Order: sequence, then structure tokens, then C-alpha cells
Amino acid sequence: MAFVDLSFPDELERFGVSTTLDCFNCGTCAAICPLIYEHFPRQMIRYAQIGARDRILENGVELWRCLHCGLCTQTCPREANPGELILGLRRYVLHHWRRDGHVPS
Amino acid sequence: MEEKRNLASDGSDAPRVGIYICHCGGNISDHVDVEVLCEKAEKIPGVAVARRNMFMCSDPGQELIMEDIRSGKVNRIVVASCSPSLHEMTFRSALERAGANPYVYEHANIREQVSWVHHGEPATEKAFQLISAAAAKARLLEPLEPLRVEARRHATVIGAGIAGLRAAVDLADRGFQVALLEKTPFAGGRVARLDRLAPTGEAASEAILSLARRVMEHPAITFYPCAQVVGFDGYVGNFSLELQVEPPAAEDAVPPSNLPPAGDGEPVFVPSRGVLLGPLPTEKGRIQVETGVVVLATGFKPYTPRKGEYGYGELPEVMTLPQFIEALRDAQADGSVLMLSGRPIRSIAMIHCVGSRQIPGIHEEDASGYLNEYCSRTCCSATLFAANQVRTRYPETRVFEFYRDIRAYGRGQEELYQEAARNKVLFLRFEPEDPPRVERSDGSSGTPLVVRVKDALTFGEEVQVPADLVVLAVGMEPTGIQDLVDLMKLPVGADRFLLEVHPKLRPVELATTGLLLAGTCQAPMDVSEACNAASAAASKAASLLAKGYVQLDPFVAEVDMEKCQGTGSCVEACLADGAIELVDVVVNGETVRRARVVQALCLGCGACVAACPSGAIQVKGSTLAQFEAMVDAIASHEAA
Amino acid sequence: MGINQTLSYDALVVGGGIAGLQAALDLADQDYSVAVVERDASIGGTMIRLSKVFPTLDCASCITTPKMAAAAHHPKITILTYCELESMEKDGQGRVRAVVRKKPRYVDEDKCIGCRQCEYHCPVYVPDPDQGNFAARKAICVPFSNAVPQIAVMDPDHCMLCGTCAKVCPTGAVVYDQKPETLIIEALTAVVATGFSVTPLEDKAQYGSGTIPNVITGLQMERLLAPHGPYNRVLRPSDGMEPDSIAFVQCAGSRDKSMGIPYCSRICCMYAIKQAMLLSGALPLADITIYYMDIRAFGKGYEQFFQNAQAMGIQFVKAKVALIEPGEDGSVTVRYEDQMSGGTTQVSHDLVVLSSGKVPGWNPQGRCPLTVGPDGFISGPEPKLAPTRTVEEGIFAAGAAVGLKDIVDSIAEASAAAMHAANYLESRKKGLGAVA
Amino acid sequence: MGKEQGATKKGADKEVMKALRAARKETIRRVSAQVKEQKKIIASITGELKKGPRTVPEIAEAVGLPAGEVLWWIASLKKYGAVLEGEKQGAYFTYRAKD
Amino acid sequence: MGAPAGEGKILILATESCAYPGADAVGQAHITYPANTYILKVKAPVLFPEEFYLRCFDKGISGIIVMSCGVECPYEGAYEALAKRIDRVYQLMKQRGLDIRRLRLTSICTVCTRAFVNEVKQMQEVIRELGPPGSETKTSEEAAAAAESA
Amino acid sequence: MYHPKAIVDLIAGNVRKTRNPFGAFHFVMNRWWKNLDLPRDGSTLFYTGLMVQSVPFIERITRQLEALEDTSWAPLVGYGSWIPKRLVQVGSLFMTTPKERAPYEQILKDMVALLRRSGVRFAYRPDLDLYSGILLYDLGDQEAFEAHARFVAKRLQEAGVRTLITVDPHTTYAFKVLYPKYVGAEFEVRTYFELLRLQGEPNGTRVTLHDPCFFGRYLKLSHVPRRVLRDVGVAVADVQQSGPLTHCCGGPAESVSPKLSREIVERRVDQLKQTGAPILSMCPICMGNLKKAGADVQDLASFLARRVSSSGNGQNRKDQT
Repeated sequence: MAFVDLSFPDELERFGVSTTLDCFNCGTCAAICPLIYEHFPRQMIRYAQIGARDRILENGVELWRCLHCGLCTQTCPREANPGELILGLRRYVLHHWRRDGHVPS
Repeated sequence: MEEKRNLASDGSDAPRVGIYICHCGGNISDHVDVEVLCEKAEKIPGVAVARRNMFMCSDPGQELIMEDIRSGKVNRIVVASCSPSLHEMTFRSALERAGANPYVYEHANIREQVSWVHHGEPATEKAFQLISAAAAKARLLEPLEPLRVEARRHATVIGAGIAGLRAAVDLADRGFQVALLEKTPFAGGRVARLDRLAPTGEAASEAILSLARRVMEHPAITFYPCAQVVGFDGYVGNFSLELQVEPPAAEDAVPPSNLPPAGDGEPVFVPSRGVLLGPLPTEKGRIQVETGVVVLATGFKPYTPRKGEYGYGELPEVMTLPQFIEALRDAQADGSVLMLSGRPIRSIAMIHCVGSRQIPGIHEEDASGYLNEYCSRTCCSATLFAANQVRTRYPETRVFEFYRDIRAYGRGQEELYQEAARNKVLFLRFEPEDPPRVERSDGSSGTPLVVRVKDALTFGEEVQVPADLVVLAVGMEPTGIQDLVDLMKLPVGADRFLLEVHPKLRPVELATTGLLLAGTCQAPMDVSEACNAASAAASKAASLLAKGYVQLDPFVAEVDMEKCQGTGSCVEACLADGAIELVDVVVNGETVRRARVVQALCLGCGACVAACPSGAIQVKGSTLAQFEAMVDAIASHEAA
Repeated sequence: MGINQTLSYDALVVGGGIAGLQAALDLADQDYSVAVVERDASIGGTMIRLSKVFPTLDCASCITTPKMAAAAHHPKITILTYCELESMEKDGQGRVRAVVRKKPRYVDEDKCIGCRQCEYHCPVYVPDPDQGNFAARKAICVPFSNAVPQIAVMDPDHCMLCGTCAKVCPTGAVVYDQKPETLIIEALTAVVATGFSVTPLEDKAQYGSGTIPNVITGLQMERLLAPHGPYNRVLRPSDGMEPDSIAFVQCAGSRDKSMGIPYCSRICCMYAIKQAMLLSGALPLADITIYYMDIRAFGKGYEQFFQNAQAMGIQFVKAKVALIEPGEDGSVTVRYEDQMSGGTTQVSHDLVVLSSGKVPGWNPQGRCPLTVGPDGFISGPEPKLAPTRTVEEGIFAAGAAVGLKDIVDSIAEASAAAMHAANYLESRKKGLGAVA
Repeated sequence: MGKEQGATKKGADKEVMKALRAARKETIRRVSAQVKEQKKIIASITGELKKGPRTVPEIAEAVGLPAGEVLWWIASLKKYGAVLEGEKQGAYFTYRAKD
Repeated sequence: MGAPAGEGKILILATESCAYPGADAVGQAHITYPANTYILKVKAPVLFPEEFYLRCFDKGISGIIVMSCGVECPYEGAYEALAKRIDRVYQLMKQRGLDIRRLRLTSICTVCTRAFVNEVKQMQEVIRELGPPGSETKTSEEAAAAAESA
Repeated sequence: MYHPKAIVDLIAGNVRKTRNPFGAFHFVMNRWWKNLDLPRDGSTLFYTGLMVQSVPFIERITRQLEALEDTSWAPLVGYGSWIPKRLVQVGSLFMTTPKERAPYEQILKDMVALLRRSGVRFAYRPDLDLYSGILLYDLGDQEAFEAHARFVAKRLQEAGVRTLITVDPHTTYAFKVLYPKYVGAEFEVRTYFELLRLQGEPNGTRVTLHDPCFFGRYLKLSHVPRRVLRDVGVAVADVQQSGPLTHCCGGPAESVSPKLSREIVERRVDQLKQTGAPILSMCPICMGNLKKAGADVQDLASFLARRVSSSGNGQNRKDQT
């Protein structure tokens, strides 16, 4: 994996997310998520924390699995707002797709 | 009261042994058939009664014993329970409360040496034989009177770090004369090298100064800088220490202008060194200190990483947390990027558990073959605190923390951890077998170093962190006090820290009565905990000395004048100087030489006992006859 | 209600748990007279209700009962049990003046000999909180087997005044119409050692709010493991099955803003490891799992203890349990993220122990002019150099009352408080001497 | 303590009890009902145990109470000596009535 | 894990400040060892005269381990005196035809749990081999030679 | 799973073109009010945001998508955004039948009845009853959401609307939280059940409430319907995952993965069925989805309406406004 890039959490603030690094990776969000889908959403949050832009864009489609049900945000022990983080990442990814003229395949 | 002083203290009365067997809430009774034991014990010759209780040490348990004593049913007591180190004193005091002599008591250890190590039939059988042996000894026990020795209202504190200062101030306030000894010219110890204290953020210098001021002002405290203990002797209440004082070594030399004037001047704080409290010795000398108790506050030293451990000693950009704290303290406070030695530090990697929580087979032993398997307790919060300081003072300096577990256990510490997250510190978690690797960068990172780690939080993927600086959160090790350990015969634990008698029953006491522990010489602690330990040690010292005398166990040698032939072999054998001497006595109008014991000096070792050709000397409370009786009891039954 | 009695001592200790007893003993050993005021019917605090203690695995009773007995028998210590501190403040002369409400036991303390005849004959069975409510005690009883003092206490809410206890009492100690009394305690100094309490299961919606059978608290597990426990062995409370698979859920309320308290409760990692070790001794075939975020084995000998637990085969799973649900046949399902593989995982256990959050046992607000920190524990002006000092000169605090602490740290701190209290006493006595 | 209250002379007692019973009427009614119910449960459980050693689920089945409640009673009755623990059957211990 | 019947008994003289707490530490660690071991707490084993050991064997004790504090003994010089005494006991044992492996002087510290268990196990093997005291088949000379070569 | 960009573009396009996510004619979707004689004037509007009315459309679309999922046709959905506006609307004409629409329309009618019974005064303006745009927000198309929200807010503000009585959680959340935050439009927003003042005697009836995520969590309103039910003498048997811990019905996943949506709703229905009591929903999307998984679900409003009408008249309280 490339270098950790903490400018990414800063960049996410433009997409309405300021709690990226508040998360201490306890995994409550992943476990409570009704999707019961591997490490979602913590995986995305961790990628955002370490600034793995490429991973987020590669797996961008996954972000739309989120139901925006808010259970992760409700139960997050750190009040890191994982639900809003996922929404912010959606905005970030959509912004990129649109800017790059991304065509779904 | 008068009817209480009955039977047991009356030696002429035939021994009637009471046996009291503890279940220890299953600790014993799960492995030893206590009911059978009780039945059999009652049949031992000389035994008047055998009883059992879930917890003999509890009030109802003790009451059983006391009731039997009061009613005259028994006059010798055997309790079969846990190790005597735990509760021998408990039961002796119960005897005393019931009006009996506390020394007509014998303990059988059927927990640590039976139920916890043997099981089934053999365990019960061994327990029975130990009880038989104890009963055999008990039949031969005689009432003894404790020795009472004058105690000096004086305490000595070794080490003038934060714990030593605290203990000295507390003891002086309590009305004792205090000698405060310090190896270096400075008071303050390791705390003097800190900047601010986690998690609350007060200045370390202020903390030291506030105690140092009181030390300086206090007429009861004598501060001995540059002093080492070279001689140690005596017993509680009457220790004597010999100090060697030497002028400070060249590297510790302090310009006289820096020194506070003698008497009531202000103490002077020298950053990274400590506080000067007065004049330093200018020539070599020896000082004798007579004291009642000794508080050990010898502190810790930070772990020094091996050469090459996380690049330490090989890569100049790698330093320890204590070094970093000093560097950070001295760094320019302005600017958005931390500058160290003229170099901008944009990215700091902090690695936890360096020299702590080491695991055999994974970590390398040090030169003397030791591993620090313990947690150093303070490094997590110190690291988090430093990270927060960096992030708030230098917003463009990034901090990464590589950890195994974040141990922000104390008050305000979890909050530090949260604050670090808020401050955008990135945490990476590693497994001990896959520690971070600190490497020279190939240039792609834009930093001199790169730290690679298999990050458990990123599903075990390898993550690379660019680093301008690597800070190693090194653990604590006890300071090198082997000289004191040898001199004072101090017990040391497997972790090389000084070992208390029992962490809960006697947490600040050493096995030798009158030697007390304060602070990080016992285990890693933060400033609050060290101060608490120091005050606790002071409290124990006060309990010992407040009455002006100390009671000692009467287990000393005693000469049977009838048998003594005055050969003097005992005097030769005696291991304590002058504890036994030959004196002229008149027997049947004839002046003869006979041995005499100086009780306060007698150690009770019994070297004289074996040496006496006529069997005229015994150690009270452990006579040869008693041992013979115990061996008889053990040998008389078939092994299970 | 009038004032029944005014008592004077050198020092007052509020709370008869391990910290309070240690402080009292340290003061009394220096020849000061001490009163210990305890809210419960017995001294001993939380510790006397524990099974064994880490990291030595000594039985808790073996450490606590001697201190209880020593305090109870100490000529300089007066123990006042079943007494609630109503208020405590300094009077005009700088003396500590405490108003204490002595709750009626409905038993004459001087007459009761602790024979427990009343208890054996009482027909009313009442859930026993000292046994985690897993078994009954009677409406009149001696609180527990190693209680100090061994004096019965009656629960008037569960008494039908049938008169049986009075009939069987050999000393005529039952007093049905006993009234509360108010005592004034004057002292030159005071040590507050009011300990902690555990947040109830009801507070944890994610973990079933206390409605899931076989989800219990750590303190309840202590009772199951204790020698005088309700079952004398570890059984599942829903049906008495010997559990085969037991899980510990760490940070069940602590370090969790969504479930209660943001701070770390400090003791839970170690007591869970201890309980796990005891369980693996009691039930050698059982699977034992500890779900944790960070193992905080920070004290002397603790890391080694943790390593030993791992070597014994206790499973440590780095995960925060997100949800606990009832499973089939009394089992309990926990859901967590397996971080190294697999992701969301559900596992069934027979018994689940929650390391619930811990909160202060007493709030000084309105009763005593002490300050508390944002966490609710008593705070003082010198947290580093004199953690036991409070904002009120001459009143000290120790143990969990000043922030959660394990037993070792509580005992050391209690001694430290005693030292400071003694020094304050000395300065006061000097001052008083000068005045007189 | 309790100097004036400790008037446990038999004569005074009756009056005191009468007054107390009046004052605590509601509690007495509630607890009496409870005790009646408790006695029934104890009788049914001990009755079942008299037939032979039983596990908690077996007792629960026989007396029609939730197993958790039965265990509570078994633990309580064991504490006060009316019930003894017996052999283990599978994952459950059996209990028997004290003769 | 007790010794089978007739295997003999091992007497352990353990010093109060080191070896006895060491034996307690074995207990605290719940490490099992043979149950035919009887630990007597002594301040310093230097107390026992030579005949004490011989009498123990006479009484039927099969093996004795003196567990001292070693040179770290709180009684300065006691260990040296003890070592000399044990040497003298060896001489007397040889004279009486007792295998000197039945008596062992060792030092055990407060945390020497493994060393403690090893000592016990070794002595267990010795007495298992030798049987009860006095039943040595070898002559005293042979025993002495065997001991020296070992 | 469909590519989200395709879906977002399709929905954003529909909203841009037709002001609703399905590209349906407004008059086709919104005709429930026709015979109700609702007042048109006033600053307090009964406001559906078209969510309830959308459910039959969603159900129809989902059925089609579900058939397509995991087939090679799936990517073609993306081309939906290229279909001309008119064509989309004409298509929608035939998408739902009156029979499909009726139960949902009845819910709105019941709400109106309940509000009237509680003495609440309000107006209804079909022309102003616009879709909130929340789906765009949820899907991450912030730009499109804000553009649409600005349009809606402007229309309402121009009409002098001050108070909205909302009926579903999504619209409520949009106007209560998102509009002030993103387009600076502040309205007083009340959910209809917050205004209900009903009474009834207990008769042993128990129900189980399925809290929608937005009511239970984001808006913390779950205690209100429970209060209303208690007022009419109905006991609520809650499952563990209720209130702030409620479990998603799976509805929001429909547009991206109907299959996933179905998995989730089946789990939820299993939870709800544990109490054995009839299940009530407060959100049209939830209801549609729970029904799909075979649950017998009624809307809270319909249940309440039946409950009060069967328990007699004359319980109207005084006007609330």
C-alpha cells in the first residue's frame, strides 16, 4: 500500500466530514450494520483515515450499499459519526466520477 | 479482664491443643477433605478440639478460636490455612484478644503447600501430617514476651525524586527528623526532565519546586546531596547508615552562582537536571546516620533501546520519548511546523511498548539475559500527551502512533486518547511478532525515514508511514541499585523491581521490618501514583515510630545456665557481632564463665544452637526439641 | 427527628470498604481515634463480595476479613454500620461536623449475637443483592456469612410482622418499632472513601437492557465464583446448566459515549481475565472468550497475568461487541467485527458477562462542599502531588471515590490519605494547643 | 442505642405490635400474599424432589414454572438446608430434598 | 499427584526469607509436585547440628533438602557455616552407610519456582532408587565412591 | 448490484426534469386529496412530500429491477438517464393501478381524519406538495439535492408557508434538518402524530412498532407514537431493536440492490414477529418493504383511525393551533 496520506481526511472536510480520525476502529459499526457485509463500513473509514484514495475509488461502488439507517452512528462509542462519513465519501466519490467522466461498466 | 489471663499463659498447665482448619472458601476444601481432616486431627494426642470454618481468618472464624481459649478448652493453638506469611499475625492477635499469649501458636500451611499443589487423597494425607507436626510443636510451645526496643523518631529517605521528596515532607510534617539522601547533586529525579505532566498538564518543574521548597524550609529535614549509602546495620527503630559523600563529578558540576544560599533561600531549578537545595559537598567524607526507618525511593531509569532497535543508535532521526520531551520543551514555540536542530519535522512516528511487554521468543534479551515482560504503565499516556502537545502547537506536524494496546487506564487518560484522535493523530496497531520496521527512505516518501507496519486496523495490510522523526516510547527499568540490594538484602522480584511483602496486605513494606518502598523502585508508576505510594510509606513509617518504641518478635537465643559449660563455642559461631558473650557468673559460690545473649542484637539464626556442645542454647519459638517433635510426627505416619 | 447523640473523634472515615478500612487502620495505628461510617449493614465494601483478586489470586475474603476484623477490634476505631452520611462540613472552628442517619436495623445491636435463628425461622424469602439476586435471603438476616458486625438486619418492606423472629431470638434483640437515629460526629479531619458502583444492565440497550437471560454483570460473576456463592458453582441462571462457553464483553458501558460513560473503568480488563482464569479452573472444558478493545494490564504483575491467561487457552478477541441478542435455548448471541478475517461475526455463548461501566458510589453534591470532576468523581487541587487532598482543607479522599482504582492502588491511596489526614491532625492539634 | 424503644417487655409488646400492624397494613397484606405464593412454590418444588433427584429443567417442567425461577428457589432452599445437590446429569446437576 | 505408598518422605528445611516463600510461590502458580514432601520453615538451617540430620534418617525420612537463601542469606556467614556443616554430615552419613545423595543443600529464592520443583523431582528419583534409609545395598565405601563420581 | 452512478444520474435526472425521482407526472402520483374538501389557505400545510404516494411506483420498479439484477442487463439501467423526459412520464402512467395505489392513499386520508379529530387546523396545497429531494441527498448527489431543495424551499416560502405537518420520516428529516443546514430554509416542522390528541380505554390490545430509522434515531421521536398509542389504550410490545436502536427495513437498499434489500427486510420481519403482536409502521417505505417480506403490517395512522372510530365519538379536543 502506498504511503499514508493524512491530507485526505483534511480534504474530506470539504465534503462535510470532520470526524474521520475520531474513529478508534472498534468495529461496532461493521458489526451493527444491517448489511452484515464483511468489514463495511469500517473498512471504508479506515481507508479514509490512512488516506488510501485509490482504495476508496476502486471500491467506491460499495459505498452505495449503505442504507443510511444511522445505526452505526447511533452506537458509535466515540461519536465519530460513521454514517455521515460514508455519506461524505459518497459525495467525494461521485464528485470524482463526474469530474473524470466515469462511465459505469 | 482478669479471668482472661488464664490458662494459656500459665506454662504449668498441661498443653491442650486446639486445631482450626480453614476451608479458605474452597481453596483448601476443594482439594483436601477437610471433614476427614478434622475428625482425624481431633484424635492426635494432646489435641483437645479440632474445628473447621469456611474462612478461619474471618471474624466468626477467629471467634471460634477465641471462644475456645476463653472457655479454657484449649491453651495451644494450631491454625491450618494459607501460608503463615499472610495470616500468622492475624491469629496471633486473636490469641492476644482472647487473653492468651500470642506465641502459643503454630501455623500449618495447607494451602500454598498442599491444596494448591497436590490433589486428592495424598493432599488430605499431607495436610494431616503437617497438622500433626504443628500440633506436636504446639505441645512444646511456651508463652513468650515480645522484645521492646526504643525507636528513634527519625526516618531516612533514599532518593530525592518526586517520591522521596513527598515521603520526606510527609514524615517531617508528622514530626520526625528526616535524612533525605540523594546520589546526585539535584533533587527531582526523573520528573525534572519532564516538561508538563500528563494528563493534567501542570509544569513538572513546579511540581518538584513546590515539594523542594518545603524540604528546604523544613527544619526537620536534612538533605544530603551527592551521598551514597555504603554501610547498613541494625533493625527497625535503630538502623544505622553510613554515607559516603563526594563532591559532584565534573559533568554534574554546578557553577556556585547557581547555588541557592544556605539556610532559607529559594531552591533553584536547573532544567533537565533538577533542583539545587543548598551547598554541595566540596570534599569526600563519611557521615553516620542513625535512623528508625528507611524509605527506599530510588526510582527508575528509562529503558535504553538496543543499538538498531527500531533504528535507535543507527539512524539519527530516531530518539526516545524522554529525549523527545526534552527536545520539544526546548523547541521554538512559534511556527506551524516543529523544528528540531534546524530541521522541519512534518511527520513523527511514535512507537509504543519499546522495552516493555517483551515476550520470550519474540524480543531479544538484554546483555544480562533479561526481558522486560511487564507493562511500564506510564508510556501510553505520556505518548498521547506528547502527541497532543505537538498537534496543538505545530498544526502542520503530523503524528502517527504505533501501538499494541492503548493503556489509557487512569483518570483523564482516555480523554487524552480521544483528544489525540480529535487532534488527527493516526493510530496504527501492530502485533508483537510483527513490529513496525523503521527504515531509511528511498526518497519516495519525501522524508528521511519510512516506518512500515502490518496494520491490524487495516486488516493486516502493510502500511507505510513517512517520518521525519521516530520517537520510541521506552519503558521503565529500576535504577541500578545492586549495591543497596546487596547491602540491605533487599528482595527483588522477577521484574528486577523491589518486591513488597504482599501487594494488598503490605503493599509498601519490604520483608525486613522498617524498610519501606516509595515510588518507581517498586514498579512503574506515574507521578500521582508515586506520590501516593510515598505518602503511604510515610504513613507506615509513622505507625512504626509514633509510639517511640518498636515491638520485636521474641525469637532470640536463650541460654540454659544449668547446662552451659562456658566453652565459648557459641560466641565463635555467632553471626551477629556481640549478640552473645561470655560473662562471669557465680554458681554455687563459684565464679564461672557462662554465655549470655544480648537480645536486641540477636538475629535468632541459631548458629549458636548447633555449635553448643551441651545443647544449652535454644532459639525461642524454634527449639530443636520442637523440630524433633515435628519430624517425629511427619515420620510416624505411612506416606500416603 | 432530634439529634440522638454527638460523638467526637480525631478522624472520621466515610465508607467502610477496603480503602476506608485501610485509612482507618493507618490512623488508628498512629494512635488517633477514628470513626468509620458505613452505609451498608456490614463493612467490607465491594471487595468482600469478590471471589479472588488479581494478580495473586488470593481469595478476596482472605485479604479483606482480617482488615475488617482488625478494624472492628481496634481499640481506637469505632465502626458505625448501616449509617448514611447526610451532610458533612466544617464548622466555625474548622472542625469537621457530620450528620449521620443511623438507619433502623429493627434489631438491638448490643443484644444480637449473630446466631441467625431469626433468619432461619423467617418465612419470607427476598432476593439477595449480595448474591447478585441469584438466590434469596430472608426478610431478617445477617447480611452475609463473613459480615462484620455479625448483627441481623430486618427489611421492613418485606416484613409481615408475624413475630416469628422475636419469638425465636434467644436474646430478645428484635425491636419492631426501632426508629432511625441521628448522630452528630465531630472530628478534626475526615477521609472520604465512598467507592464506586456499577451501572445497571438496564442502561445498555445494545446488550438487551437486562432482559436477556444469561447476560450478567461482572459483579454477579464474582458471586458465582465466590466460595459462598448462590449456587456454590458456576451455573447459567436461566436454567442451572453448567455453561460450556462463556464470554466476557469488555467496555460494556465504559469508553462508550453511546452506552454511558466515556472514560475507562480501569479495573474491568483485569477482573475479566481473573474471572476467566478462575472459570477455566472451575470448568476446565469450557471455552472462554474475552472480547476487548485494548487489554489494560498496566499494574505490577498484570501483564504476566494476562500472558498466563493466554497460555491457559483463554481466547482474546480484539473486537467491541456491538449487539447481544437472545439465542436458541437460553444461549446468548454476540455480534462483533472480526477484524483480521471474516468481518461481521455472530457467536453463541451459554453465558455472557458484561464488564459494565463503573460510576462514583456517592455524590457529595448537596451534602458536602467537595468538588467533582467531569467524570463525577471527587476532584482536588493537587492531583499529582497529593491526589487525596480535596478542595476542603482537612477533608481527604481515597480509593475509587477519587477515580476508579484497583485494590492495590486503593490501599496505597488510603494509606496516603491517612498520612495527610494525620499531618493535618497534627497541625490542628498544635494550633488548638496554641489557642488553649 | 434504642434505650426507650428497646421496651421489649411482653406487655408493652402487644400494644406496639398492634399499632405497627395498623400502620403497615398495606405491606403486611402484600407480603402475606407473597409468602402464601412462596409456600406453594416451595411445596411444589420439594414435593417434586421427594420423588427423586431432579434437574432444574425437569422440576420446571413438572411444576410449571420458568427454569430460572426454579433455580432461584433451589439455590435459596439449598442455602437454608432444605435441598441438597446431587449427581450431575449431562450439563445439569440434580437436586434432592433433605430427608 | 502423590507418591505411591512406601516411597518415603522428603523433608525440606526451608528458610523463612527465601525458600519458604519460594515454595509458596510454587503454590501460587499451582504447579504440582509430589506430595511426600514436608516443608519446615526455619530462620536459618545453620541451627541444626549434625546429629539432627542423622536422627531424621533414623526416624525414617528418606531424603532431606536444605533450601537456604544461598549467599544472599540475611545472616552473614550463615551459609558458609551451613555448607561446612553439611559437609560434616556427609562424612557421618558415609560412615553410617547412608547414600549422601539423600541430603542436599541448595539455594532457592522467593521466585525460584522451577528450581524448587526440580529439586523435589530429583530427590524423588534419588529416594525411589535408594529405598528407605539404611536399606542401601552398597557398602558405605561404594556409596561414597558413587557419590563422588556423580 | 447496479452501478450507483447510473442510479444517481437516473434519479437526479428525473428530479431535475419532473421534480420527482420516478419521473412521474405530478397529477398521476398525487390524487388522494380529490374528494376530501381540504382547505387551501393557511400558513400551516399538510405536507406529504409525495413519499406515501411513491410506494406503489417503487414497488413496481423494484419488481422490474429485481428481475434484472445479477443478469447481464443490469448495466443497461444506466441508460435510463438518457430516456427523454416525456417518454419517462408516459411510461409512468401505466406503472401503477388504482388498486395498487388505494391502500396508500387511504393512509393519508386516515391521517387527515386523525388530525381533524385532534382539532388540528391545516391547509393542503397539492401544487405545493413537492418531493423533498432526500433520495438525492442519501445517494450522495449533494449538488442535485441542493438545487432541488432550493427550488422547493423557494416555492414554499413564496407561498408564505411557515409550518409543515409532515407524514413520513424522510420528508420530516429533510425539512427539519437538511433544508436549514444546506439551503438555509427554516420551517416549523411537525410530524402529524406529534399533534394527535386522542383518547381510548385499554382493552388488552398489543401492537409492535417498527420504528423507521429517521424517526427512531435521527429525529428521536419514537416516544411520541408510543405516547399516542398509550392515550388510546394500546400497549406496545417492543423488540430489542427498537427506538434509537431500530433496525432498518431494507427499503433504502432497493434502488441499488433489491436482493440485499430483501435479505435485510426478512431479518427485520423475523425480529418483529417475535412479539406475536400486530406490526405497525410509520413510514410508507418501511410498510411497503415489510409487506414484501410477508409481514402483516398496517400503518400507524390507519390503525389509530380504526381504533378511535370504533371506540366511539365525542372525544375531540379543543383546537391545538
